[in-house]
Amino acid sequence: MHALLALNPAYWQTTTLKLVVILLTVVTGAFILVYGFLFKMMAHMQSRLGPMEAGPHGLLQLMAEFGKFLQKEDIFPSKADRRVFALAPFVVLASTFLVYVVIPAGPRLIVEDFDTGIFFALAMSSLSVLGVLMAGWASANKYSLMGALRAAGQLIAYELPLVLAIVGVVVQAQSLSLQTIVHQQADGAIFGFTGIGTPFILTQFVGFFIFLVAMQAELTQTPFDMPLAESELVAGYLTEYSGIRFLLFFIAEFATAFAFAAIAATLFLGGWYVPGVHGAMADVIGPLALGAKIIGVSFLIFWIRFTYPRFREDQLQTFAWKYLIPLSLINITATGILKVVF
Amino acid sequence: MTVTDHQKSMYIAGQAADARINIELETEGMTLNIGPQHPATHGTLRIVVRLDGEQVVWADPVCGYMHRGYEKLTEVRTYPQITTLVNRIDWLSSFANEVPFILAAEQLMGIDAPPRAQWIRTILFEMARIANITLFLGEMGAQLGAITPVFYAFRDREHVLNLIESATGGRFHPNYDRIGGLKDDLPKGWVDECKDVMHRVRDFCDELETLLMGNEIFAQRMRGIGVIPAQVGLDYGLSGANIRASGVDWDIRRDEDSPLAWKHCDWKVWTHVDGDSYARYWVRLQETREASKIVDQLLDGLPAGPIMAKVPRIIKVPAGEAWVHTENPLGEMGYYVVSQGGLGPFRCKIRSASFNNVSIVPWLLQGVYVPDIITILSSLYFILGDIDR
Amino acid sequence: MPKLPGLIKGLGVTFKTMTQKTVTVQYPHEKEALAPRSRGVIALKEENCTVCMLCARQCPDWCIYIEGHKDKAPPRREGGKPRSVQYLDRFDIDYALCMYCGICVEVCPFDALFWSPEYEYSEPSIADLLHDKDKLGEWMATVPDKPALEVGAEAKKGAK
Amino acid sequence: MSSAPDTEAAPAAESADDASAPPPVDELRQGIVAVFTKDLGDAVVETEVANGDVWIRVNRDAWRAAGESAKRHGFDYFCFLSAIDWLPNPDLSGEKIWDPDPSAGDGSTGSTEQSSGVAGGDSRFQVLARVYDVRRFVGVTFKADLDEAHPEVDTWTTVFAGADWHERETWEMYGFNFVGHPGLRHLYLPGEFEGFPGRKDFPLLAREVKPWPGLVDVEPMPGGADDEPAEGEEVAAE
Repeated sequence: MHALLALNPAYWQTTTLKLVVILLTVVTGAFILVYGFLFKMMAHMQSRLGPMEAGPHGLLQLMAEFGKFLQKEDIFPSKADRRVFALAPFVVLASTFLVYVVIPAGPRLIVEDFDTGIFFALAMSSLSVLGVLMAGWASANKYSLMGALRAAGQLIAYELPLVLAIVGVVVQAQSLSLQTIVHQQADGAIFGFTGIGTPFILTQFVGFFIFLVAMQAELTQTPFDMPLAESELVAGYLTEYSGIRFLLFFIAEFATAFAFAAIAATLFLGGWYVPGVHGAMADVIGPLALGAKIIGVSFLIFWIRFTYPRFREDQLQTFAWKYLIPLSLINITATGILKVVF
Repeated sequence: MTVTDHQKSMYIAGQAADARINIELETEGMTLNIGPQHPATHGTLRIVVRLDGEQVVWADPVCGYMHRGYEKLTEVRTYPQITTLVNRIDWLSSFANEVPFILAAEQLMGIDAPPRAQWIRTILFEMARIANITLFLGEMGAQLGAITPVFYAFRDREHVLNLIESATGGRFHPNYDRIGGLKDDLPKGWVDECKDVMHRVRDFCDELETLLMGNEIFAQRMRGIGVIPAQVGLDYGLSGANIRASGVDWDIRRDEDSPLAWKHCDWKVWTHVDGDSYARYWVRLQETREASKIVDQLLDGLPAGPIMAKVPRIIKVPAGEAWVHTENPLGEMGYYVVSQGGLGPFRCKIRSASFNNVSIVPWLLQGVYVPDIITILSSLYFILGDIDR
Repeated sequence: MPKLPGLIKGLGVTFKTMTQKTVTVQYPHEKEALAPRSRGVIALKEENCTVCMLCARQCPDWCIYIEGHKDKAPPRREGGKPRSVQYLDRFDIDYALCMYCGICVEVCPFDALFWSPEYEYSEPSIADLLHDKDKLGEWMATVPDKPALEVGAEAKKGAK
Repeated sequence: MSSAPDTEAAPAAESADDASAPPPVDELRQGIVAVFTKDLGDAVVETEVANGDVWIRVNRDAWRAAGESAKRHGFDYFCFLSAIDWLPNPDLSGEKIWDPDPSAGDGSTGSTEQSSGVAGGDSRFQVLARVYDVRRFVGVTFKADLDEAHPEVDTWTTVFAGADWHERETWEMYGFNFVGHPGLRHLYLPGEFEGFPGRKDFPLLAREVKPWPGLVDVEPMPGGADDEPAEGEEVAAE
């Protein structure tokens, strides 16, 4: 990026630049997901058109929603614990932003290339449980309390398969840093054919499946959306929120979806790597390739979200502990053995 | 440093507050109010539920939010006025409410509607059943979290409603039935249009079957939930698909010789053995298919002829008492009409299906999880107008 | 482990619907025509009305208000006595109360009331829902002529 | 209540009067009536089999016995339980329902003095219940007269669990006390509602508030002293 700009910005300039870029990606990411999938794709899957009035084909519908939420009154329930209630959305938002730090979009387009990149990302994403519990407990409402407890149980239960699914990839790439994982996938060869490198999905398809299912649960989306089960708990831990705080939760939810889709694309589909593109060009094509892969992965997530009914609480837990975790352990051992053999 | 009185009182107050919170959380169960405005209840039914953790200890439905006092109103109205009133009880299949009332009046007057009117009544009765149950089939998915089936249900139900409107004039409140026959005959081209709408209804049933019935999560959420043994169902007076799902092979259309035209076409009454929510859903799905087949057969054999029997302009029903019940989409609906020869009935007891179907809820909800409350309530499929009358 | 085919078939259904055409009618721009027989609004043909008050009395919702007066009218044959005819002063239907049951249209012995499938007459204030005589007269223009009946039907004499 | 042997006490003409040709003997339903008369003995006051239905009126204190015997004989489907108040309808001929030809009989809505319906009974309040046999597809309607001052009858909840709500509704609407009912509390009406709306003497307030638009009549001719009845003038009835 420095060569590109051919100037030598001071440290604080690069950080502000990175900050601005991250902010933009989060907002546009959330925008694409919400507009593309939640509005348009869901509508066409239900044989209807979705928003058409605001802007051409409803493009400005999100601006309208944005404005609506901003001008709505930010209500605090009387018996709510004011500070915790006010802080909860920011904790969830913080955990989302921190995940973006380690996602590489190009050879040099990365905020900070930690050696323990993927470990850091998952640790940050599990922060959101705190925010949800704070929200549920502080709003002094039976429904949100139950919603928060369910969310806590579910997120913790699905943290494990999420992590175990990644261990397979890490074993194969022999590194925790996302950049090296992408490089590993770039210059591997499948039986001599080096055309498309070796995206780990080919060898780690079990890991990919478990990661997708656990991701669906982390995002509390159907079939795992017990915490926000509208038909029972009205709106789970979000019941008492309105106005700007509800908007923050809403952006956080879809920004996390974008972040997880980006991690899945990086780990399993080769990240920003496009076969036959190296050096400076990769910095330009990289983000587009990553974007396309993210769209592909999130298409899968939202497709499942619009089709399936919801698991019940105990079925959800048994599914995690009895099926996903043993499966991921088997996957890890298999990768380990194969790694040693080849 | 001595502890000041203020600190001591603050400390005691803090302890008391903690103690209160502990008491509130641990021992005494949480009382949850589901409704009266709640997505899972079709209308304004409130259920007071006492929970222990996530399990229900005690449940008590509170109804009456929609009570319009129909039985009192029928005492001051004439028969045509009551026909408009009566199709607002179960507003999803409104034509099906008018038929038993008119049959009761005809039985008292000793008049029989001409065959063409009886056939068209049966056709519209079955179409009302389709309009009612397709909404249930789609909406059951929504109760379990699947958003998409509701839209398919409304999309395909729209055609049935348009047909009812083109024939009777009203989508939801047809007011088409008269003592002695029907108000008007069918418009031109209605029969062919009805044929391909029935075809579309069958496609909808297959689509729902693949989308929901085949879905393992749906089966896992529905099987074994809210099991009603046949004897308990009969005790509470459950009727319709709720009792057929528990194995009771009883359908008024087949087992009683009603003047309508069910006996002219062959169709099957579906029962299921389990008696759980899945069975109720399955039985209703098959019933919709059977209803579309019945309509097809009736359309083929529709006899020509007048639509209205010879009836005096001002109708005075002779004194007497009549009980007529038919197999409404929600269950058995009957009218006990007491007439004393006036323009309007002297007393009209309206026996609606959902009233009995919901009276089993306190028995059924004991020891059930919170999410299952919603599944069981929706699988019983009641309409609030039917309960509160 | 739930067996897969059921879940995958479900996905297939939603994907197929996504590719098909949607059914939305975008109301203000495109409008769907209602069936000719649907009961949208009641139209009054004033010259037929003889102020017999039958419709006002049979209406279950009590939402038809009629006032009329008797007056002398020129005799039919030139030599005859002047006829006393009833003139309509006020004929209001309060659509805020009306439940569109159609009893008034049916019970009118002089075919003065007709149904028209017009439905776009909502008002910002509920008071304007009380349509008076000339407003009901305007609706006469939107009354469709009687649709043909299905084959096999016997035309009822004078059916509305 | 003296059990008049099978003569119809009801003044209103019975639809299937036994005097003329005996109605086709419907053996299934006659059989049922025979079973109940044998089972309940003289508690059965009157029975009626007409156009495919069976009515049985029993003594007030044999009400629960009737329920139990019904359940024993296969009538295990509980259909409904309600009440009839035989007080004549408040006089509605004038303003509430308009009768085009008032000349027809005694006012437009039924006789002025109290009458009673099928299977007789002459007290004002009657409890009414119906049970059904889902195997033989036949139903029986039970009736019992209740004392007018404080109507009371045994509860059926021990026999049919479904009767719970029906009895609560009937208690709420008609003021019948069901002895032994687990919890007679309001089902439809708000807690502190007094009065029994189901009874015929409970006014229907909705119709008192608004004047009836049908009352208005056509104003007579201005200076109408000399309006001699030309042909076809007085067409509207007052």
